[in-house]
Amino acid sequence: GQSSTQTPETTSDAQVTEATEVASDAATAADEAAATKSIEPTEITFWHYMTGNLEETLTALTDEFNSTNEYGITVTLVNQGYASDLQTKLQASAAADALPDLTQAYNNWLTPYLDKIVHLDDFVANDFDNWDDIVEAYRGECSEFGFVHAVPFNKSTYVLFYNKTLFDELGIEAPKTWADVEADAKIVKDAKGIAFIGYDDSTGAIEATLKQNGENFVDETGALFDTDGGREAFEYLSNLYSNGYARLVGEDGYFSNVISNQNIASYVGSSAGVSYITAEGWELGVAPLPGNKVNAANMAGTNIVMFSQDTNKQLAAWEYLKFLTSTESTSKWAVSTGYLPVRQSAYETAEYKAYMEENICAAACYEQSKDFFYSPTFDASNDIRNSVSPAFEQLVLDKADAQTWFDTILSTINAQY
Amino acid sequence: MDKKSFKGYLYLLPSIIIMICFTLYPLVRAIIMSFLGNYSIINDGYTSIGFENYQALFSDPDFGKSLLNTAIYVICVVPASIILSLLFAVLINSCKKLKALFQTIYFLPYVTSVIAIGIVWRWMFNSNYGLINYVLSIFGIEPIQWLNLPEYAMPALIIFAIWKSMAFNILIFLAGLQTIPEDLYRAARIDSTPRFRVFTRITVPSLAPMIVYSSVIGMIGAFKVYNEVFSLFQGKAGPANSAMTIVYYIYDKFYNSYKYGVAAAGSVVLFLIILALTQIQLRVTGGRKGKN
Amino acid sequence: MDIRIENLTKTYGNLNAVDHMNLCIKDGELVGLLGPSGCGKSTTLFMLSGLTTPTEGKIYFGDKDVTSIPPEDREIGLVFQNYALYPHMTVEDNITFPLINRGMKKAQAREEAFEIAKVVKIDEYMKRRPSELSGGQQQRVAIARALVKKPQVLLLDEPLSNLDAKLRVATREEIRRIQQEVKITTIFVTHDQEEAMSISDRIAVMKTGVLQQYEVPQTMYLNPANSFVANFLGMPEINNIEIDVKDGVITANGIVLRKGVSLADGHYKAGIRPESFFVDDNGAILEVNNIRMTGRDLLIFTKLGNTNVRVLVHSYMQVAVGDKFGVSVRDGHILVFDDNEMLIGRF
Amino acid sequence: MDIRIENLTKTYGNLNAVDHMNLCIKDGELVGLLGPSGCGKSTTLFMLSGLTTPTEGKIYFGDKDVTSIPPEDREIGLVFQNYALYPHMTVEDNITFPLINRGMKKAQAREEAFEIAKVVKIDEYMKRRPSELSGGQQQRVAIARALVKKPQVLLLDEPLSNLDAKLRVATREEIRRIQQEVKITTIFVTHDQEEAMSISDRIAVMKTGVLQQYEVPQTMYLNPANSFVANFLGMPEINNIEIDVKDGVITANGIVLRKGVSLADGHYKAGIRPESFFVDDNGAILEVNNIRMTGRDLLIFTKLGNTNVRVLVHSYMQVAVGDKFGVSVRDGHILVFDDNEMLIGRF
Amino acid sequence: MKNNRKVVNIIAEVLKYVILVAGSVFTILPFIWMISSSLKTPAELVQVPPALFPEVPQWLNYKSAWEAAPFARYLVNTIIVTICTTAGVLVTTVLSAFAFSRLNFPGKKTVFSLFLATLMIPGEMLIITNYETIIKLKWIDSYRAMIVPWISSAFYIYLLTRFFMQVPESLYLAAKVDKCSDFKYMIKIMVPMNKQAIFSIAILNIISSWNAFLWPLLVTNSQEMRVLSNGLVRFQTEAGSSTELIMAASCILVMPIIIIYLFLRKYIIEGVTRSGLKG
Ligand SMILES: Nc1ncnc2c1ncn2[C@@H]1O[C@H](COP(=O)(O)OP(=O)(O)OP(=O)(O)O)[C@@H](O)[C@H]1O
Ligand SMILES: Nc1ncnc2c1ncn2[C@@H]1O[C@H](COP(=O)(O)OP(=O)(O)OP(=O)(O)O)[C@@H](O)[C@H]1O
Ligand SMILES: [Mg+2]
Ligand SMILES: [Mg+2]
Repeated sequence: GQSSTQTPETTSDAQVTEATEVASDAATAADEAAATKSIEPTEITFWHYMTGNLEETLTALTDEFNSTNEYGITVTLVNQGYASDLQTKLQASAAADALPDLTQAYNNWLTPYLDKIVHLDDFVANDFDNWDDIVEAYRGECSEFGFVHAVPFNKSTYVLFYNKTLFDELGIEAPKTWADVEADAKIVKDAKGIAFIGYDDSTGAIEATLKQNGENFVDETGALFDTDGGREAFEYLSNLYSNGYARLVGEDGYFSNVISNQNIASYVGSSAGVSYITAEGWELGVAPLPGNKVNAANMAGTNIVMFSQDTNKQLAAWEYLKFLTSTESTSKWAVSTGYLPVRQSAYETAEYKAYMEENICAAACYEQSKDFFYSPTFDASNDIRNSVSPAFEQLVLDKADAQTWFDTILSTINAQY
Repeated sequence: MDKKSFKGYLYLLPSIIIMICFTLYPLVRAIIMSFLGNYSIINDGYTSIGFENYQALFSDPDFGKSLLNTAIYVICVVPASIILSLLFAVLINSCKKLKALFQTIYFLPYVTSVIAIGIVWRWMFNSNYGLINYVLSIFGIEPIQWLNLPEYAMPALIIFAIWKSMAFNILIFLAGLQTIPEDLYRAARIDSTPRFRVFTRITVPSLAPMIVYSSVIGMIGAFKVYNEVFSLFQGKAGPANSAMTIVYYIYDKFYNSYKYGVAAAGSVVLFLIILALTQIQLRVTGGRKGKN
Repeated sequence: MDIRIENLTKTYGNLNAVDHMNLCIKDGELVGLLGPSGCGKSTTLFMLSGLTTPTEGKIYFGDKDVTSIPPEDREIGLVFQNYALYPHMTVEDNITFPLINRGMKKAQAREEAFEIAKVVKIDEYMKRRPSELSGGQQQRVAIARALVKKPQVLLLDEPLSNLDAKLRVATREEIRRIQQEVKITTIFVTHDQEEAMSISDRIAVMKTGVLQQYEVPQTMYLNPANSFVANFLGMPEINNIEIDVKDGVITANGIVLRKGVSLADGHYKAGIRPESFFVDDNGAILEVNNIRMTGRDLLIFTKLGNTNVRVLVHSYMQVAVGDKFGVSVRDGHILVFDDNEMLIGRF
Repeated sequence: MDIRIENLTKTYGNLNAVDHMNLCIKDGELVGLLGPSGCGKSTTLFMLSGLTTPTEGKIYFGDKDVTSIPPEDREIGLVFQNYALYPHMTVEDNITFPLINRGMKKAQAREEAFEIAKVVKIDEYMKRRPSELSGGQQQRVAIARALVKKPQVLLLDEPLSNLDAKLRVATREEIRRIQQEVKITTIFVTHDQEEAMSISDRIAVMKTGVLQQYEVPQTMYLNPANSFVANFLGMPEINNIEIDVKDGVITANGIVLRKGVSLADGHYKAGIRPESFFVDDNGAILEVNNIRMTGRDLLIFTKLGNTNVRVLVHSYMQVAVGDKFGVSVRDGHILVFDDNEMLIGRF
Repeated sequence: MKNNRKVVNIIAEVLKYVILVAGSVFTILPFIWMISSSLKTPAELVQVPPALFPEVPQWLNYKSAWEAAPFARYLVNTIIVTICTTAGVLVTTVLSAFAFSRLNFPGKKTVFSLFLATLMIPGEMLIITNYETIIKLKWIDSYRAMIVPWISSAFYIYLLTRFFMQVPESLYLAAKVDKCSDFKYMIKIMVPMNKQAIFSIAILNIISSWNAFLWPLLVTNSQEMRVLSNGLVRFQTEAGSSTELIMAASCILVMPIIIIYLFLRKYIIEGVTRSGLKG
């Protein structure tokens, strides 16, 4: 909507002011923590949406914390269904002032209630073991609202899954550049008649493509890709689709199903989804995303946000967060779930190295970890995601040319501010 | 009768209390919300009062599209579902021996989990190996990309929705059929009434209250279609949003874009549309309501 | 169309609602079906119409066995005891319904419906729903609906029960007229014997599912097959008395009723209708215990010895309770029954 | 309980189903309500019961204005013309229902239900559902349900229409007995005049919503207020003839019927009941055109001049079509009406 | 000509069963699919073209599904919530439908329209406000929170009102004359005569409250209070799902309902009689 462009600033200004107040409270707590470090026994609730093996691992870690911490802190895990359910419940709880002490959250969930988040800057400054050890992109993402609002938790990235058997058969390698992609795609297309590549997340695909060409997608001021580099990126995408090198997932829902049935040679998807690929009769390969001018890969997954208003609870919750993000915990977490460690140092542990040895996916992720970028969150960012994807699909279906691609995406984005 | 005139409210009391607390109050709040600019449900803050949300709504082409899609959906699904359900209910009811079996079978979709239903229908609509295309191929029709192409998304959704709403209607109609006095059918047989005429002149008029109910409820439900879209297109609104419906739009605005005011305005518009149409519907059908 | 019923039986649980019934009805005849409430009259009609499947037995329309033919193919008209009108249709629609079912044009159907509605005097209510009619008006709609299609067989289940006397007579005359005009074989259930007597070609009397007698009305009245029929027909009811026959003299409680009859000596059951008595100063002298006016007659309650007896006399006779009067029984009006209650003679 | 009806009116659309009716019923009386089909009988009962709200007028039970009192507080028993039995309840439950509603213990209610069921002879069907009963049996259940609670006011809408003659008489006698025993003020709608005559204390005759006459039965029969009542009562119907009076001589089509009456000369309408004739060789000589047997009587169709006339004679009279016979009219049995059809004298 | 009719009748009869059977196949396909999927391996699930039945039934799926969450506890909660909600719904629905169909009171039409109007707003709009209400009432994490908001439904009230209006007026009148209070009439006449409709409402409500997902999730926080449907999400993540386990859990979820349905159906239908009323 055009009409709503004027006003949001006023609200966010107000939010920022309030947030600052909360921040000063938190600062006191953190100061105290540094000074005295006395925490009363307390109970902390942590809302999450982890299931199955993920939940088991989280529970194990939490049990460990509960039994080993010296303050008598008990963390209670509460599963809140799917991610979207957790999002809804957080939103409702924010409205009802019933937020939990800790929760998993994506940045884009938080915009309506930023002012309820505890600022962690002082905790990080005073009571954290080497914040710089946290993967850089994660740090950036956790402080993108102008303060440290979260610590990273279950992180993953987009990688290229490919049919190694097919690649070997055709004598091609996992593509490293756009040019490789185009070349390989032609070979596959000619030989097998199937598409070469697909993207589970189409908006993410545009963003990554732009980044790989050294351009940016959007920020709170509007689209940023009205440049030659930007046009090039769309040319690349347009070519992929109009030549039949790339395809939409369509009725299959996930590309994991498509590749499982060997109907596509490779696709770009979240590293967390590797377990849903059924490689029967062929071998799965995983590679970093191909780049162009630079390499760039989207990252995904949530962070942990704190809402406790009580100083003691904040301290207690921080103890837990420190525990979860410790090198040891994060590598343990990563090894048993397939998510990525949040600390650089975790990649160096023997445990994780051993894991990477046998897990090609983890290895590929590690290889591109320096190239991670995150999508900025601002008022219109959700709308942009939601409107670009259908536009993307329409463009593919229309076999649109590069110019149309560029114009359509640009106007779709601009309509959201 | 005067002294008892308020007794009716005593009977309604439990319902009224619940309704006020859990439907009317939030409803009123939603209506108010729709007039507040940049309303935030979190802290009840807003920046202006007026029709801003409505302007935003009507200038959004997506909303227009969702209105159109919903209208198409309602027009196709409601009558088709009622006619088919009526047919099946009557057929089931006329079976002597297998009645219970059929009754149970036709009810099963209603208890089956939505996820399962979505998956099965996606399979049925599959362009390569789906049952529907297979059947069409028997008649020499080329495979249709039901779920991949925008132009087939609405038809696929409509077919799915008709099927899905039938169990409920059949249940209601079967219950209704039990209340028709056997004598009417006896008289009709004596009058040598052909089967179809028995259906149109005896069964349908006798079921009129249930048919009106089903069409009103069906229409309300159809206007609020969301789950069907969600489960058929795996959480999306069809290829390139081609099956975007009003509630899908509202939901998206509310839970994903945090545009509470716009979502509320959408709900109010939806509410008014349904209200107007049900009133017309009740007027039209109510005219020929005969008492016993 | 002739109707032949053979061994017709309908069993509900262990009750024989109709019990091995045999009956032949000639083409175009009107048969009155009489019997106490619950004796199986409606059940018989329902089986004839095909709505109820017989437990046993056969039904022939003409030469054709229709036992397993569904009602819609039997070409019958049926007036239900409870009318069974279509509540959602107007009177007109109710009546035209069977016609339109046979493919008649709407306009013509409407005309015919109007004709028949005039016959049963409901033509002013054509646009009303049954619920807006009085009981008798509803019943007339039901009659109109059955008559309008001029069926081959007409089955009427107490079609006049809710009509007043005048309308009743007028309507039954009309039914009779149409029936004779179109030669519709008709079965007419009624609880009103006078009605049955006056329009039936023959009367069938049933008792707990069993056909008792099938006869021309007057014969049945004068010559009942058994004590049940004698008792059932006639109002006020027949007087049941015990008689002794000795040397050709019939006495009841010692009072001589008839002399010179040729009947074996013994003790018998007998029936004398109230109107079979006539005032006769030479007859037995009885005392008036009670009097009841029944329209044009006086019913005198009295005692024959110690048996209560009702005597019917014309209402212009001046009597008062306590008066004595002499009566005799008309010739041939003492009905004598055997131990099985079968008629053995009229004296 | 006395019942007083004042100006009672019910209007449906522009039809006055009941039209400014005034009526007083004494405590414990049984009133027969008669009238042609659709004249407003059921409507009257419905208003008395409180189920229909009058458009105008008042109803008093005793001294109390009950016009706006709901039916459940009126202490009435009502037999509906269409029975209105509860289809999902057994006969027993149907009958005990009103008792249990008044807080009676189940066991006792059952006992009382059984008593009353025996009276109307449905005690063997106590466990059946209404749909498993014959029409007459259903009707008897309805009667039992109304009687069992021994109401203050009993309203019966054609309660016996589906019963055979014997049961009808027996049942009406029972109703009469209970009514008199408990002193229930009763209104009894029937289309059977003989029934009305024989058990009513008084009879009310209605026509298109208007009360015509309210009288003791015999008086009404002999002394009808107007031509409508005269025509309505009596079966076979009264003969309507035109008479001329000249110098105290009544002639019909030139045939002298009576001499020496004190009535102004002129042309009048008159009524003579078929049974008011008696065979009299000195009377007018008429020719038998047709004969119909109606149970115990013979109805002779003949002509008085060119007016069709029915004459009722005892069935033992031997006549055949074409025979001639002489008749006179009994004294006081020529009913003469004025131009407004009101009775002006009996001669 | 009559013979023709007989032939037509036979053809109609055959056609009827053909249609019914075809419809049945079509109708239970998802159900069968659900069962068969629950017994498949992950590979069989995505196999092309899909097989209707698994080669070797994977009964272990059920075990895995059952063990993935404290389903026993969930089951108890689900039963409690379903029974209470359904009982509540039946009570309020019968009362309200009776008031709307048989009683006269000022404003009846308006109130009825208002009830109907509540159906016209998408429930998604109401959830957050209702959640706030529950928090304010301090009902969070209790059975009350899951039950009370759902014990009245305009949807069913409207339905039952329709059915109640079908009962001949003359029975109401007869009952009034029999000194039957309105309440008693409702219990003794209306309810038994509309058993079938009430049964339908019960079963519809049982299903919806049995399957309720989002609301119970919102208003509860502890495992002890969660319901069966909440357990179903345990097999799905953002990146994909274990369809076979979801299907197994779905089967576990719906089986009790089907049993209840069959049981209630038999019990209730047996009591239903057609009304043998005059006129
Ligand atoms: N609901 C109604 N709407 C319109 N007219 C009605 C309604 N109910 C009855 N009437 C009319 O009112 C008149 C009186 O009806 P009522 O039922 O009182 O007659 P009745 O004397 O009982 O007749 P019957 O002997 O045939 O039962 C009839 O002409 C009938 O058509
Ligand atoms: N569906 C049924 N189930 C059990 N018994 C029944 C059923 N229908 C009728 N009966 C019984 O069969 C007998 C005959 O019933 P039917 O209706 O033929 O009597 P009817 O002669 O028409 O009596 P009425 O003059 O009272 O209408 C009755 O005793 C009745 O109770
Ligand atoms: Mg009968
Ligand atoms: Mg009446």
